[in-house]
Amino acid sequence: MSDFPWLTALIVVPLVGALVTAVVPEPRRETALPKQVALGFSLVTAVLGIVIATQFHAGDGMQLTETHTWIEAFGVHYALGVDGLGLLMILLTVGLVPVVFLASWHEADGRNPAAFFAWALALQGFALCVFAATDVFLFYVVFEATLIPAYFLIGGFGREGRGFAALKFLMYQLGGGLVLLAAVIGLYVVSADAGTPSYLLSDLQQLDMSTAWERWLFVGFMIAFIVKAPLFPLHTWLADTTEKATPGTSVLLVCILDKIGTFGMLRFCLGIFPNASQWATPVVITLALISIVYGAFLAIGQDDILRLIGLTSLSHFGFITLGIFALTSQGGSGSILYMVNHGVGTAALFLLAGYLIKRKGTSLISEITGMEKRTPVLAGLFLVAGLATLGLPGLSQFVSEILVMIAAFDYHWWVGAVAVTGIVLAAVYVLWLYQRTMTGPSVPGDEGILDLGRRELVAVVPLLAALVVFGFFPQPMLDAVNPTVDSLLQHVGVSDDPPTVPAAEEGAH
Amino acid sequence: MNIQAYVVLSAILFTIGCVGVLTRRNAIVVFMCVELMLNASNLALVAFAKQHGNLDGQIAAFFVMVVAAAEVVVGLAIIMTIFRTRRSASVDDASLLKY
Amino acid sequence: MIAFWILAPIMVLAALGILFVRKAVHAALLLAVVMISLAVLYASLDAPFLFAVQIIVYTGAILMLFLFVLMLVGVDASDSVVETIRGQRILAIGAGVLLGTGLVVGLGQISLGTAVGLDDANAPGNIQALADILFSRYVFAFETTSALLITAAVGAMVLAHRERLTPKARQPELAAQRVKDYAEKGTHIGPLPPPGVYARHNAVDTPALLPDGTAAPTSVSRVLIARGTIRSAPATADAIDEIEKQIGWAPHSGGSGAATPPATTDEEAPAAGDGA
Amino acid sequence: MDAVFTKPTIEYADIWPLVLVFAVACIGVVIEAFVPRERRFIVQTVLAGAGLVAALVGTVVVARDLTVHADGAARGAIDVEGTIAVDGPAVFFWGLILIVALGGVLLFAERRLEGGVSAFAGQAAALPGTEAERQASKIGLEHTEIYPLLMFAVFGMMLFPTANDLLTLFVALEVLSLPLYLLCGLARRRRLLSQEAALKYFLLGAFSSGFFLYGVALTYGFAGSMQYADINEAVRNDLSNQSLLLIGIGMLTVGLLFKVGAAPFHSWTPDVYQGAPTPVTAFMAAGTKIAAFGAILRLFYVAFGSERWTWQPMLWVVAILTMVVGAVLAVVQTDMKRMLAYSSIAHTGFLLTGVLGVQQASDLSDGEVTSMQAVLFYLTTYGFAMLGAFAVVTLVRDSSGEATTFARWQGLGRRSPLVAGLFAFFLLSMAGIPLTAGFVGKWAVFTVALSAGAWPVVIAAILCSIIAVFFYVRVIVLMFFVEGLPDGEVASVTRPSLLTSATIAVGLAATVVLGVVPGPVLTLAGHAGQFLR
Repeated sequence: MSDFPWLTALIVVPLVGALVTAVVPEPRRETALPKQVALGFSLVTAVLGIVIATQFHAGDGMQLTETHTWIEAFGVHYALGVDGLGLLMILLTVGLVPVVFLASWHEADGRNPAAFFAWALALQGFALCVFAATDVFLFYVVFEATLIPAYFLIGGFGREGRGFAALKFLMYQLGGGLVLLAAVIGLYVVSADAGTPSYLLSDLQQLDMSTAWERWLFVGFMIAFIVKAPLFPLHTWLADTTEKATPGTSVLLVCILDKIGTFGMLRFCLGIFPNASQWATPVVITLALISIVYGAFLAIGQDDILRLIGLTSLSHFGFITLGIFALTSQGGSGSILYMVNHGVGTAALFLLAGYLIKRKGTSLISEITGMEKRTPVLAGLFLVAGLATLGLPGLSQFVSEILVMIAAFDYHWWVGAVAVTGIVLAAVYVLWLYQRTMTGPSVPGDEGILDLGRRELVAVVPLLAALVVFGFFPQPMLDAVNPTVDSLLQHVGVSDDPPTVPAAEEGAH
Repeated sequence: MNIQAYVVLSAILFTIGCVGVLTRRNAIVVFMCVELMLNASNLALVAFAKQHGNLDGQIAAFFVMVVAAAEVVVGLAIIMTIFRTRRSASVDDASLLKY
Repeated sequence: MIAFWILAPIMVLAALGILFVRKAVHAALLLAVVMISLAVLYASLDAPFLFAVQIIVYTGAILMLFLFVLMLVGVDASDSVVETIRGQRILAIGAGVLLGTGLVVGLGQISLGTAVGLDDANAPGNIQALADILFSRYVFAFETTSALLITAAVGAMVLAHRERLTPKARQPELAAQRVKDYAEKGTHIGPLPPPGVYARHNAVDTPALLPDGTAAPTSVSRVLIARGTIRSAPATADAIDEIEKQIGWAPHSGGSGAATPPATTDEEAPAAGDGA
Repeated sequence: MDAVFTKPTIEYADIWPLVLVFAVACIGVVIEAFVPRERRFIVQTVLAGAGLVAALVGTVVVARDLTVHADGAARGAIDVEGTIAVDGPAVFFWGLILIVALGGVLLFAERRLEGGVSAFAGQAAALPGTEAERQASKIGLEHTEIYPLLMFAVFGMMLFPTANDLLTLFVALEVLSLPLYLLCGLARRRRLLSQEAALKYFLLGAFSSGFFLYGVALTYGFAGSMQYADINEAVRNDLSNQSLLLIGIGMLTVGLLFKVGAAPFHSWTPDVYQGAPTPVTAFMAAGTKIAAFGAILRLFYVAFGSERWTWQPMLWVVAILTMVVGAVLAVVQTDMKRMLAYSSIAHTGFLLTGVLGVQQASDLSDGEVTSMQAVLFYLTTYGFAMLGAFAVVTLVRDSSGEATTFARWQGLGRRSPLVAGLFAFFLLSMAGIPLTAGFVGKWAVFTVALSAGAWPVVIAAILCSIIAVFFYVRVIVLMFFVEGLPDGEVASVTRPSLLTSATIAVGLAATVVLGVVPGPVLTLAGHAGQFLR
């Protein structure tokens, strides 16, 4: 069993699913058939993900590895493998896609639904490959390849003005991607200078490069990941995209695709350029702090629900990056956990907001009020998801937020202090949003609005359940993640002893 | 025998041809200026042949004449087609393709 | 070297002339001057074969082709001095001067040393030596030029040769057609009226007058109308005073009737042009 | 002294594909004279196609038989008294040009799109808009001379990267150019535009060959020989008269850069690409560039290899300028063919980036990509993508023929998802999105440039790629996300015959395969090795 290429299967199944969904013959295009096919494939993928999780042994480093030479001239391999970080991301991906499918069942009706589901499956396939890739070139290829399905999802489905939003999204992403390309090429040159060129992560980690090279390449990688994640100042595509795209697409983008950015920081920036990572810590942490506060303020000022949720993510990604570049084990584990929890929590928020918008026909907060009365279930779930987002104890986000905060205070007290304001602001935007939309007198004209249907409930309940479960039992995730973080930090050269290390770092001065 | 003088003369002729191509508007005159450039090159080739004492340059000049003959036929055929269509041989009148 | 110092200024002046003359045909003639001078220079550079080829092929064939085309296009064809791209001419001259200075300075400072001379290479005779190289080392390039010549021939055929798609109408068919036209459309069956009789120096450009005093447009050649060189009979009448003065007659007093012509061929000309 | 004429040795075993193409072209001319008109089309197409296939097979055979030289870096032989070098890269170029030419023949022979006639003028000598022209098209006249002309151009293209002395190079340049000048002027629709394109191409082409020739003269003056090997020798040893050499190199470069359409010698490209019949554009865009880059590589690597430090900075500037001009001007285009033309200019810049990445073999580590390999691979991907993209352009038509303005492409994705999808795919490949051939090509040329220390060029290239992505994506937006105008005002897709479909299919397959598994072709390009000196 262990020789079976599980990871390849995991990647291939959704891609095949995308093809099958796309070629459903014309007369049955508009029926539910393509959707059912797509959902079936996404469930199979989820099962595969669970199988992989059962085979995973925490602490054994890279597992289920597959390595084949792909392009010999470039030293490129088709190399896959999972560690704790990769596993969590994979599980997040396989879990969210069926949920999105269910929630978006009628989202694309009348606009070629088969295409929506096919592109989403393709996106999933590429994203899974990104999380499993252990070859930088392979990573780069699928990293860029995800943009095409994402572009068509944004541009093809959603609200007026989506074409421009899609273009903006793509230009930002490709711009970042091309900077990354330069860095990847530079990596090849360095690797070739040192002997035989190779792109395997394991080879690159051994690479001995000059400080100047390392820093330049680090900057190249980091810019791409900052665009992806997004962090201030390269975040401006985010709000436009989430506003114009369908909520389902936004979930795929913000909860899965953007994680590639922070995933990449952990895996590649820290993994290949340890010294440069330490060198850049002050700048990156500053950017993260700005993102946290700025994102929160922007969110408070929004009048569009989807824009608001999109901008909260800016703040959250600031937290994640802060955790990563604090370079402590709490920070690392916390941020990985944060990635998962943010994925689940924000997905729930997006989908619930989508339901709300569908019912009201508008996404403007100022035009929605008093929904509690008409749709109590929707309002209740929205509150839970919102509370998770602001980090209420007992819900999953709390655990990760605490870990990141510890790391931040360890790094320097003022970093922690600034980060705390982010949490306070989060409470403001979440609760104020709830207050404005849900409470208050119900408006005439809302009489016909029904509460959540069965399909809609089935889609979001697992997410909320996960929020609660992970809030109380984060241990399994921590177990999976800790060894990965430890080995990474060891590689970076921060022999981890949380209370003392940060003080010894140069960033503290 | 000062070969350099010949080379400088060829450079002057070449430059004049070049300026002619850029400034004249009549397609036929422009083409004549191109021929002037080719002739200037020929002069340089023949002069250098004498300098180096081998006949490669002269052969090259001969080839240039053959090539020029073929080119003139094609070029004038194209110019004639344009002229018959538009009754004008000015380069500027042919301006449907201006950006 | 004497030939060089005599010919070089002539060549440069002739070449410069190409830049400045307005008429294309003058440019062609100036180019001929340059080419023939070149031929002489070739002779002075120990290239007798090229001397002949330059005169026969370049001056004789290529330049004549230019002249043929100029004849077809119209010898009067001259350049407009209107600039379509503002400053292009200045820019071009500037670039040219820059290029020229660069070339002359660059090539002026090289030191070539004493020329080896072609006495050895030309020992078996210039033509024999050239043939030797041409048919040994450059034989493939030589064969390849045949591709050029074939291309040129095919290209000229494609662009210039028009095949007759319908059989050529002969005298009987033409006659039958005229009668048919007369029957169906009432087209005048006979020959066109001859031009007017107010002959002064070229009667064919003066239209005949119809009984009512108007000009008969069909009486002058279409070509002349198109060129706009026709003379209107009433206009000629206008000039009668002038003429009479010249030949010493008293001025004619009653010219006002002729001064208001019923119609002029100038007005008819466009209509005739359209009809054609 | 009586010189004894020695018969030249011509290695027909090596150059027979070249001779074959030439022979087929000549036979084509003879067919024009003797075969009845109604049968000419079929005879000419079959002859041209078969000739190209045979030459392709011959190229493979020749490639397998190349002698390996002692150091193993180069294979092949210098034939025909030193004027033709049949080595690894040369046969690679041959193969590539022949494949592109096959695609060209297929597109030339497409007769379904115009309702039973080809895309070329029925009678080129008939004036546009006259009775004669209408008559010619009514009885379905067509010029079958285009096939011999195409074959002559192919012959020139094959000879161009193979030429091993300046004289042969010059003749080859003219052989490949003259037929193309003619072909450009033969469009069936929009003939004024087409004739004008021919005139512009011709005048500027002749102008540039003037420069080229003066460069030949000066280089000859410097080295005293036309042979690359002798020039290299002279460049290495002779330190006097540097200015002669430099001016010579500069002039030669101008001529060659004109052929590849590099800035500032690019101004003909958009006009000619737009005005020429689209099948010709497709063939020319791919073929000329491949051949000219072959010649540039050989000239610079073999003849001027030792002068690397003087010409490399020049190419730096040209490469950057070309990329910027191509990318920036493409953004403001509103015509599909012009946009593709500017994109091809930008590609020229990327290719030049690869060219200037040349290094000594000793500077490279084991298995590192060489400049030659990168450029060869890029040319392969570029050729297929261009062929495919222009083939798709021929399909989108309205009542007046091909509809190339952007406005007419609006909403094409909804009406003909397959064709729009294909076009989008070719554009994505040109933009260099991963999993397409264009990406691997770009990767390769950037890598060699960076290895050679040309990081400013690489950074400029990356910035230009970002701009380039914008205009490609804009077309995709136009096709898929813009609501189409009413039916009468937009173009629709005409169903092509098997010929065009096959070309597009091959282009697509190559673009996909080279994007996903570029290994074999990269290895093949690497196997081609270095030029034989």
